[in-house]
Amino acid sequence: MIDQAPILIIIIPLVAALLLTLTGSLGDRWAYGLLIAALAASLGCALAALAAVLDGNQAVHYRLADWPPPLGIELVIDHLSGVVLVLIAGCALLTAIYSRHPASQDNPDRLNLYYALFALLVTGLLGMTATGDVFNLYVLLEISALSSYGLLARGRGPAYYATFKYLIVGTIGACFYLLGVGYLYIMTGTLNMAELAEILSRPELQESVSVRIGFTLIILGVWIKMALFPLHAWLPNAYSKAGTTTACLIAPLMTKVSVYIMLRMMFTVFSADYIFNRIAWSELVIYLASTAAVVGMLTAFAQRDLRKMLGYIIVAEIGYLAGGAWLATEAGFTGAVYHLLADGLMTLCLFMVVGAIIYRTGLTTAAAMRHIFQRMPVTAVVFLVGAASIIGLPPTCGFFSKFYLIQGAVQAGAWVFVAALLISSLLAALIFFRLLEVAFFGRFDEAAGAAPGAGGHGAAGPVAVAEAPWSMLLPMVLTAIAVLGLGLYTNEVVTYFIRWSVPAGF
Amino acid sequence: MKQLTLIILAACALLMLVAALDLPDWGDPASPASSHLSPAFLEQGYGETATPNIVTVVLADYRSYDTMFEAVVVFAAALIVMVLLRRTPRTRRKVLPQRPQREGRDVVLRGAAQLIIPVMQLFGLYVVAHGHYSPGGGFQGGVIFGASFILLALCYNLQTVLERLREHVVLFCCAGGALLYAGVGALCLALGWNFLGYAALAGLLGITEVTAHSHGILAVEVGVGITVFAVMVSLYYDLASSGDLDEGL
Amino acid sequence: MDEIFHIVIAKYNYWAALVLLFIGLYGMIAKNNLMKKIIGMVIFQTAILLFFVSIGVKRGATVPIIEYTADHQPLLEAAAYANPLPHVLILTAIVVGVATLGVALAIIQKIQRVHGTIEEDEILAEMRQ
Amino acid sequence: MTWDASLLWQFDILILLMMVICAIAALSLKDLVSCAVVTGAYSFLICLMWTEMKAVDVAFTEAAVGAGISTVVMLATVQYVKRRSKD
Repeated sequence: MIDQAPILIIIIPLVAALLLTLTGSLGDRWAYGLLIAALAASLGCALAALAAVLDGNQAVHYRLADWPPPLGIELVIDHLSGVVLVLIAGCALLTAIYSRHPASQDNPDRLNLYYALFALLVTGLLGMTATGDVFNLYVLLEISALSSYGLLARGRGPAYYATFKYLIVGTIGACFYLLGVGYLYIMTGTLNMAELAEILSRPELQESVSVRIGFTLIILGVWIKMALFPLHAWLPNAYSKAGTTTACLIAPLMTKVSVYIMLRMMFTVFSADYIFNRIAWSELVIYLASTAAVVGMLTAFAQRDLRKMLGYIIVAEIGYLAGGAWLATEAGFTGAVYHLLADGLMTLCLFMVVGAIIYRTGLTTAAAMRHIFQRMPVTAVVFLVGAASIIGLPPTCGFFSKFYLIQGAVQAGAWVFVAALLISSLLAALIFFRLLEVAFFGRFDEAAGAAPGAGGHGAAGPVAVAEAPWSMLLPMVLTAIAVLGLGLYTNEVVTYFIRWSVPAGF
Repeated sequence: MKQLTLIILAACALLMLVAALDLPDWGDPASPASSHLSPAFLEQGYGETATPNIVTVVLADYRSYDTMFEAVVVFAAALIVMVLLRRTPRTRRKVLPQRPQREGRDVVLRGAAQLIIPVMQLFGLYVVAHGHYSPGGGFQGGVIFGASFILLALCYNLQTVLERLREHVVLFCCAGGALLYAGVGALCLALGWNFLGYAALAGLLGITEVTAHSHGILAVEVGVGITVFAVMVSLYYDLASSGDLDEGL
Repeated sequence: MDEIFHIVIAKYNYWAALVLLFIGLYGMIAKNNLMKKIIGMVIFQTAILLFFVSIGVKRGATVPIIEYTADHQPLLEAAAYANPLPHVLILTAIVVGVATLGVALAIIQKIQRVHGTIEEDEILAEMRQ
Repeated sequence: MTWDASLLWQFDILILLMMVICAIAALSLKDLVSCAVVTGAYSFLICLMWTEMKAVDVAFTEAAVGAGISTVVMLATVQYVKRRSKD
């Protein structure tokens, strides 16, 4: 059974989505239980697959329909995709546990259909990560994109226009990717990633204009999907209006998986040599990434809406990831992959905290932070951990990823990127200290004026404890522990997982 | 702004048009796309699955994993449209707008529909079942079968169709078809083969592996057909009535 | 002259696909009406599909359904049939396209319900208020 | 280099030109119902093109989906919005 684990990771959430649609009459409790059971099983299979990878220290291949690749489709789980699979399944499971109260608050009816979309999104993300076939990746990309449109449009307020924008931009991105795949297929005649890599390394294709166009289209498509700096405008608007659970699921995972696809395309399908010596865009991308890091944080600084703030922080983090991947040094690549994991966890952490605050106070602005330490002490501590990680303070994983990224940038001589990293860390510190100020003293412009939130707490006087329900606290605390744990075991993570996935040619 | 977009896009277009000169000639049998993988499909496909339509073979056997997600994509679309538009009693418009009643106005249309719809449905089923030997398959057949219901709704009204095909039945078919597909795959997995490895069915049905592939293709095509038929009807229900299921186009 | 003629014959299909692609992209980006954007999206997607199917064409080949020779043996010659793989990919992509179209139209209906218009500038003006 | 007469390039170019015209018309007409119908015509032309390219399965699907269902759902949506577009 263990050798069937790769496919079970993907199929279990899929079947759960279909069953959730069919069993609407069994009630919300059943839907919640089924979703959690399916995601836990999927996480178990992901861990089993990762263990199998670690066991043999080589990639696990799974032939679908028993056809040998490249005729059939295969799943490839190596160190990189194994870790990302565990990250996705883990984050999804935590969000599913978290969703007990907020999801039923946001979806008064037909909760089972909401959960079905939830499971479909997770299926798409897991499938994209595990697949070894470029066209299959497109199909799964569209599944996750479609279900994310559905989930985002279920938000509160006028989310429909933002979702429509996201749909248009997302379709352009996916279609660029598809066209790029077409260019690669026309030049090579195959769709399997491993075989593509082999054929593309032939000298005549290294010089080919069409291959270069194919690469450009694929990377552009992925950049649109991952909201790299000039193409980022859709992200904060779409995320800020989403329902709480939707934001917790989509914000940490969608962009990270897109970054993973970028890494896959760059280093598995193409090679480090092709990208850094023939394409030679590194300079440009580093500048874009640096701008993203600074502009993202600056714009986040200007926001009052908590989730919009987090949305722009994601834009900045994407800058770190893209920059790290294009530094062309081993430390940069390590930093990018490590930051992918770290950022997934810390974004999840912060979105969960904000979701819990919104759940309790009903406010989405910075004013909701007022008296957070008195009212929701556990949530506040989790918030501190997440914030420390985004700023990059030592015991958390955010510090180590920045450490690797800066090390890589120094090795590559990309001083712009070093400066951008430092400046954006400083800005992040300012953002979060300002929120802490609101929490303790309640200034941050007029925010305090609107502060007396739900629950009848005035701005003055004793504040009662109104902690989030345990189903929200448990995943929050677990995420915070994961953020700290990933930081404490940095060395092990890098030695056992990331070092193995560093591509040849650095 | 529009001018700027136009200029940028035109420049990109020009660049790519010129770059297209580098592509292999159109229709060249020696191009990599035609000489690398496709001969294997064309030469082995028939022998391994006993199915002459190679497109069906590749769709439902070699790349059956893709096709499963194709069914899931349409299922997701129907689900999303339903989640977005469908108004529950709580959110329904209080007063339904008056729509022109079409009673007794289109005798010719209804007469023609009565003649065409049974033929269409039969043809849809034929296309699903005959996908092994002729163009067609689950997807096309499903669309035609679903279109017959849409035609009924266009010529009569939405209520007529809803009486024959209730909304929860449609939703059940949407998920059921995809579940049938995944179920065939899981059955193969349970029998000790890989997911969707139809050869597993040979032992179960007492047939050769080649025939098992052919039967497996039929089973998943039926699954796709059910899903697609239901999704098309569901999309029409929700989009044409804007989620009220009172009256369509 | 003959040279140019041959180049045109060998590439016109790709060119047409790329021209349609950019027409669709222009519609998606520059049009103000959301319905028009969706129509642009349809054109954009089908142009890519046209490009893909163009890859599968082979001179002198027929539809990829195995034919039988006079003595009822299947004719298993790759050169006789068009490349089936792009057809399969496109079948899947058409389905993805119609799924996206359905979702986009549903969102448009929702926008119409909430904002009362589907003109982009009017929606933005309303949201700014 | 030779080209095969069976590819019927004159016919192809005619269809492709009509497709480009349909695409431009679908984007520039003011009446959204006409736009939807012209998009249907565009789908039908591309379906013709695919038949010509020996992709019968694809053409079959496009005829059923692009020219059939897509047009119907687009028309279904147009009835709920203002029929005249500003551009």
